[in-house]
Amino acid sequence: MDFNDTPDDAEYRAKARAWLATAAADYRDPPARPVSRGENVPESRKWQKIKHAAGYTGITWPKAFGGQGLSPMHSIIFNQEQSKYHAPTELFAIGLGMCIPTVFTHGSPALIERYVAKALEGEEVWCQLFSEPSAGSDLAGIRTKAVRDGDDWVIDGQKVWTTNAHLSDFGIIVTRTDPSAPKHKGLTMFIVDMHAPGVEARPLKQMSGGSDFNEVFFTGVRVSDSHRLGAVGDGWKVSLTTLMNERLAVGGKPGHAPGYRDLMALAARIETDMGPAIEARDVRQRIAVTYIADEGIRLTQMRALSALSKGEAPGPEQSISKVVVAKTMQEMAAFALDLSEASGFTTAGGDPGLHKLQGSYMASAGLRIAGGTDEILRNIIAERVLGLPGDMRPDKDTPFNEIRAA
Amino acid sequence: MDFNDTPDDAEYRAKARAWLATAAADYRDPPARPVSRGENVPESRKWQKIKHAAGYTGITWPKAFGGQGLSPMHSIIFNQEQSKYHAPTELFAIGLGMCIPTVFTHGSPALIERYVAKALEGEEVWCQLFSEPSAGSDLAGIRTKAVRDGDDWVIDGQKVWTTNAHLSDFGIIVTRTDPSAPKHKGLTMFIVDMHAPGVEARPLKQMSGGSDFNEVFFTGVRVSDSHRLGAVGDGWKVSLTTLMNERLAVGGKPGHAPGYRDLMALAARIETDMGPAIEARDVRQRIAVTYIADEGIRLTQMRALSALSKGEAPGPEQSISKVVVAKTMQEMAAFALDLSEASGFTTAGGDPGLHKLQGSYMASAGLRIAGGTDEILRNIIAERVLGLPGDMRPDKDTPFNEIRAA
Amino acid sequence: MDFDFSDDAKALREQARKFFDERAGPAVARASMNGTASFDAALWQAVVDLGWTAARVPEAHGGVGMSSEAACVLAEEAGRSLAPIPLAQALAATEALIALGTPEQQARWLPGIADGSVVAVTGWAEGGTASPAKASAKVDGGAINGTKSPIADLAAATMAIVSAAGPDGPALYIVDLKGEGVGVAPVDTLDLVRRHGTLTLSGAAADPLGTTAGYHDWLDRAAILGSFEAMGTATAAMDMAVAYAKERTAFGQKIGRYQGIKHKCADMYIKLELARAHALHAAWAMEAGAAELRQAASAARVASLDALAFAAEENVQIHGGIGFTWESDCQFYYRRNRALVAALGSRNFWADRLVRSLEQRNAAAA
Amino acid sequence: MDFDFSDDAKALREQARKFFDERAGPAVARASMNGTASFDAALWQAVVDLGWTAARVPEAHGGVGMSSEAACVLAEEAGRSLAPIPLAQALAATEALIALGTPEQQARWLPGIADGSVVAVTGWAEGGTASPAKASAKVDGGAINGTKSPIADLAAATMAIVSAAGPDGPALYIVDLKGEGVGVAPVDTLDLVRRHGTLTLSGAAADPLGTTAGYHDWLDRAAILGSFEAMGTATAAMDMAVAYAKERTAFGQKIGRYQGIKHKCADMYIKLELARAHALHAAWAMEAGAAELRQAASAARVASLDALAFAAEENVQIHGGIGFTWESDCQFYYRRNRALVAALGSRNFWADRLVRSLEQRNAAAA
Repeated sequence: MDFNDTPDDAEYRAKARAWLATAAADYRDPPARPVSRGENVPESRKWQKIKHAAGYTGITWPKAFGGQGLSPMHSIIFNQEQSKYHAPTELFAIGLGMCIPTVFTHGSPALIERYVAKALEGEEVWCQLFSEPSAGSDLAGIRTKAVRDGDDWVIDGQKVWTTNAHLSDFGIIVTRTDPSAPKHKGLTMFIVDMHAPGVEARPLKQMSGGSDFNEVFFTGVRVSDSHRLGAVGDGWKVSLTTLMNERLAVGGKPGHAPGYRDLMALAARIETDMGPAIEARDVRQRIAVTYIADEGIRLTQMRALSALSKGEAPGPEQSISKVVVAKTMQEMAAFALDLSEASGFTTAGGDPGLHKLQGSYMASAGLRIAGGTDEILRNIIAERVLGLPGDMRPDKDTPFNEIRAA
Repeated sequence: MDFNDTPDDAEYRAKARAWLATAAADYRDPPARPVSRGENVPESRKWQKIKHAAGYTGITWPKAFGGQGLSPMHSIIFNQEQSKYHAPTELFAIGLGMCIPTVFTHGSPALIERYVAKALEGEEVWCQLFSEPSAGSDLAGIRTKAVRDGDDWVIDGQKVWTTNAHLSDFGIIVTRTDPSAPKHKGLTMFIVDMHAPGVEARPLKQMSGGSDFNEVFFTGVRVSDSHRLGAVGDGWKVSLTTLMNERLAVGGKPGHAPGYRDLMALAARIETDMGPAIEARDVRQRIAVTYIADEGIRLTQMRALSALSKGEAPGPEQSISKVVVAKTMQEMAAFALDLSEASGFTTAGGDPGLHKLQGSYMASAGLRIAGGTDEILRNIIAERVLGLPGDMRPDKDTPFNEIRAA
Repeated sequence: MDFDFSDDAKALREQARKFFDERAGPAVARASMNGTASFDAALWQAVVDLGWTAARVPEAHGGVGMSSEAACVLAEEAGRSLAPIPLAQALAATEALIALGTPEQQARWLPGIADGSVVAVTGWAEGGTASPAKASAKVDGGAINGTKSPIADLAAATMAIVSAAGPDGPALYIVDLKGEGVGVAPVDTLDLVRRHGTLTLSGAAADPLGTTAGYHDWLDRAAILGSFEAMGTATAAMDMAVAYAKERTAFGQKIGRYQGIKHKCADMYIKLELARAHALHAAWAMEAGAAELRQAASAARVASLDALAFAAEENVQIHGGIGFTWESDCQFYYRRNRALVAALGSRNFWADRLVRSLEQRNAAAA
Repeated sequence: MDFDFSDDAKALREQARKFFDERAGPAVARASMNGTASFDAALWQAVVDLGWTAARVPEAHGGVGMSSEAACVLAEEAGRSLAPIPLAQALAATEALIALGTPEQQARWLPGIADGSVVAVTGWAEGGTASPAKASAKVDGGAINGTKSPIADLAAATMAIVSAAGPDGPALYIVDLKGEGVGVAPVDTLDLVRRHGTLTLSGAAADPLGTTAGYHDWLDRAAILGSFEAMGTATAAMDMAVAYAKERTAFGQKIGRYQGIKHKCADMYIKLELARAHALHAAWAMEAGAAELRQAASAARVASLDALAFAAEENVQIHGGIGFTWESDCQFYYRRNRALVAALGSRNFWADRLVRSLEQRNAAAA
């Protein structure tokens, strides 16, 4: 065992590090004040162009599509090095991570020609329009419909949980084109112009108070058939390309989320009726349990990197990541707030460590749902990793328009 | 609120108490040495006869069947008073609690005439032959078959988890009489003579080392059609009578099982590296959690008694009892054994409190299964109390002989 | 045996449930959250008019003179409905005055509580991490100095019963909030519906209400009322989750058909019924003045906090994405969970108190 | 980066798994339980012949000189197969001699361990409730007095490495069990397959093996081997549960289709993979002599005990009634769970040790 880079990886890392030292020099310090996503667009574009010129975009993409044709390990190494700076990278993450790979896997040559390079260069921002109010865990239950009209399709419906919809130029959207087919079979995917008439993005406020997502309403939005991705009725299969990429992206602990160190620091400051909190057995056990989850997931990711670094596929153990991270966050935060008595409840005042934990208590309730609920992820582990049978699916072969409404 | 008896109840209790003071005087002390179930048969018979003569048997049964025609509260009061002595009552519990009520509810006048009084007087011992190796949680999956042959039926198959089978004179048995009917519909119940040729009861050893149950094998056992309980094909409905009585019986904490007091006593004796175990926060929290479960179930039973005492039906909250008791026992025992380090593992030596907890760790694994698994009981609570829909049941209407074998 | 509320208390519970079903609930909580008022004054006036603040007040002081069971059922229904009114506070303050007040103190304050002219709150916390076993506020020559925070519903209150360091430990003191040396300011908390405040006392007049033993006795009584409130809130969260599980379809089935969801709902019910058994026991101990009061109150508090946390957290989970939106009512229960923990000291404080009372019982029996 | 076992270690793991699949497993464990021998001597001889007791022994002492990864994979496979042989004990003793032994001590004992003529065991417990941080056995002028119990596989052992009170705290001592002043007696435990014994030392010759710091270092190494063993046992319990869930039908479906069962299996896997990540990390720290050794070993131990307890308990539950019978193999995992807790100190001891090492790291960084 060896935690060091292979010689090849080390060389790539050294090169990237050297390049970033100059190119990302302006991003060495965090921004002086929080910057909204909207404000960040020009800066994000600028940084994407700089990286593109230097060959640090589309690292794993085929060269034919403007990529670098390198391995996932190279991409991870670059991201590790880039993350030491405060460069704005979020705006393009979904477009380049999920949407454009779907475009170049399933799109016509004309679509690839038109869209891929512009996205890679940071000219155009993309979003992913999949979830709907009645199609969450059961994504194939979507109702947004697209009806053929001459050379066009007309889209009506509503999408939800769409990141960056209000900042996007284009989106990939899954629609129902044949309501008389079984639910997985009547779907078709398109590229939609987010500036087209009839598209309206509204911010969606979360329980925690933030608005990281949008609802997007489609009313008579026309899309040319030339903007179809994959065959009519193949939308489910096409969307799996996108989701496979999402599952890789979602999972690790959110960068800003508190962990066992925060609990240790908090417990070290608290004096209970029975002495310092950090000395209490239940507190120490909670720290240990949290460490085991936090560090266990980090180490599990190292196992994946190790496989990638050897040119192998990561093992199925990656699938445990999000379900562990989300519930651990919620449990640790609840424990910390309990331990903090009154100060764990008031949000005014001066303990940033505690406010981070309060934020985590609110956010973790969402993290247990986003990108696959605890229950769906357990199903996936049991079925795909352990080979247990799937749930009963009475609606699998029923025409969608005969399935009783929710 | 008032924890005292109503005047009526108090009068009945006083009468029972006075009678027991004389009649049960021999049972004031526990037996000098442990008595096996088999050895106990004559003594059990004797005590049953004494009670019968005094009108303390069949307390809730209709007078027409030799009962006293009193309320469940009277029965509970008598049992509470009786339990202050060490009289042998176990042998007749299943027969009088479950089997005979099924006989007088569904049996012919001739069967009632033949069997009810003899059971009540302690002449004959009964057992209940329901579970099978492939019919546990899913009781309707039984395979023991009964085939009509002239005036008789011929029974072949295997039953399991039968209490007292080797001591019983008769049993009530559910059999499959029509394999071409859906699984709940092809069942029929009979009274079977446990001394008949072809009946063999073998003790079934449990993981914990004890043998509280039997396996019973039936090979060409003949039963007269006159010993049928209910109509042919009505065995499922008939068995519900018996099970309803079982659900009432199973549930509370086993009398001998350790509880929060045992954990407190143990923790008071243990000195950890960080001081007395009883002072540690995690130990105190575990005591509190165990108290809440133990006492919560006891108080929940008081709520039921209170309802009975007012002539009302107990509320649905009774359904939480077994699932709470069994898991609490396992968790507390595991915690106590961990706390005891090496001494929690060795079974030799002189700490009876610890041995009781070791026994509880082993037994609780069975208690989580017997009389309905944790999972089945949660289903029952969710479906019958909260009104959630039942699991998908693809086999419900399929002929039993077309259901794919397990 | 009659281990259940009296018919009077049950009738009051029915009346309260019916009233709050009509007049309170999540929509009213949301309106209160979105508004600027510190509570729903119209709703409060209606509650006063119904005589609920008078329920426990002895007839001699203008009240109805009901047993403490009345306070329990009102607390439960207020908790169920999320009613944005200072009822839970009024009940806790009333209990303190009845149990610990001199005839003069009772005569001064109880008639006002009964007729609504006095809005009473209670407060022990001092903003930090100390448990209810501690108080730093100091009383010297009848004048109190210190900061009590957060106090629920403080903004509208006219009197407060607060803890301060007495000669033998924390004890309760009555402060007339219209007097001198009293500062009241809002304080933000995780609960956006129930508004809290910080009470700054700079030499305000403090009228002692009982001893340290009395303070601890009041803590037990307040914990019992708090348990009923928490059970009410937990029941509402469970009902919301169960209703959604019956209505929402995924993969061709109502989600309530999946054991992953179904067993969660069963666990909510199990925790709630355990809490209910202890709360009923505690209600009996409070009314009967039984020796088990501390033990029963502590168990009820721990069990009800467990039931509420689980129901509030898993209600969001069962709702999925929609449950995490601002527009969903799930957040009210999730946030109120934190408020009810903070209201009287955390689970750990009460678990320890429970075990201590069991130890004392054992020692007394030995 | 290469966060995985070496090809050598992987090859050994494959070999061991294949061998134990053929020669060990629940049926062999059952035969051992039903027999009177203290372990399966033929199986043990085969293991010695395969060179596994020699794997870690340096070539100079007649061994193969493999890295500590070899000991990890052997411990895991022994745990998976329930093999009734003193392999885990031999591995722990070998690790102590390699890490702490003088050249003389190594030369005296390692060749015999390698060729099977020495059967070595380790033991710290003294039958009570103390953790591995304590030892009451006393050494005076090279003679040891005290009782060590339970010691796994003691009956067949020819040497024991035991803890006793040294000048700075507990330290390890080598005792030749064929010498004077040594009493060996069987002791019953919850594990009916792995036999344990009580070692009574009355002035037996005790050869000191390292210091108190060395003892704690060995505890970490033994805990790492124990974590691999526990993971192996937990994996076997999980595999058994998953196989049954795929095969057993109730209510017309394989029970593995019900989320109540399915999610339990997923949770077994989740706990096991968390344990595996920490165990791999600890294996690296052991081989690399990294500063993270204590932290990694403690985390691996706590995580693997959690994974084993859950898998062993819920394996019975998933099997239902049949799983609770004597004839079912479920009992082996349920009972072994208790043996592996007792082997090296409970979850709480190691959780505390983990946090202490994190605190020390923080203090060093500050």
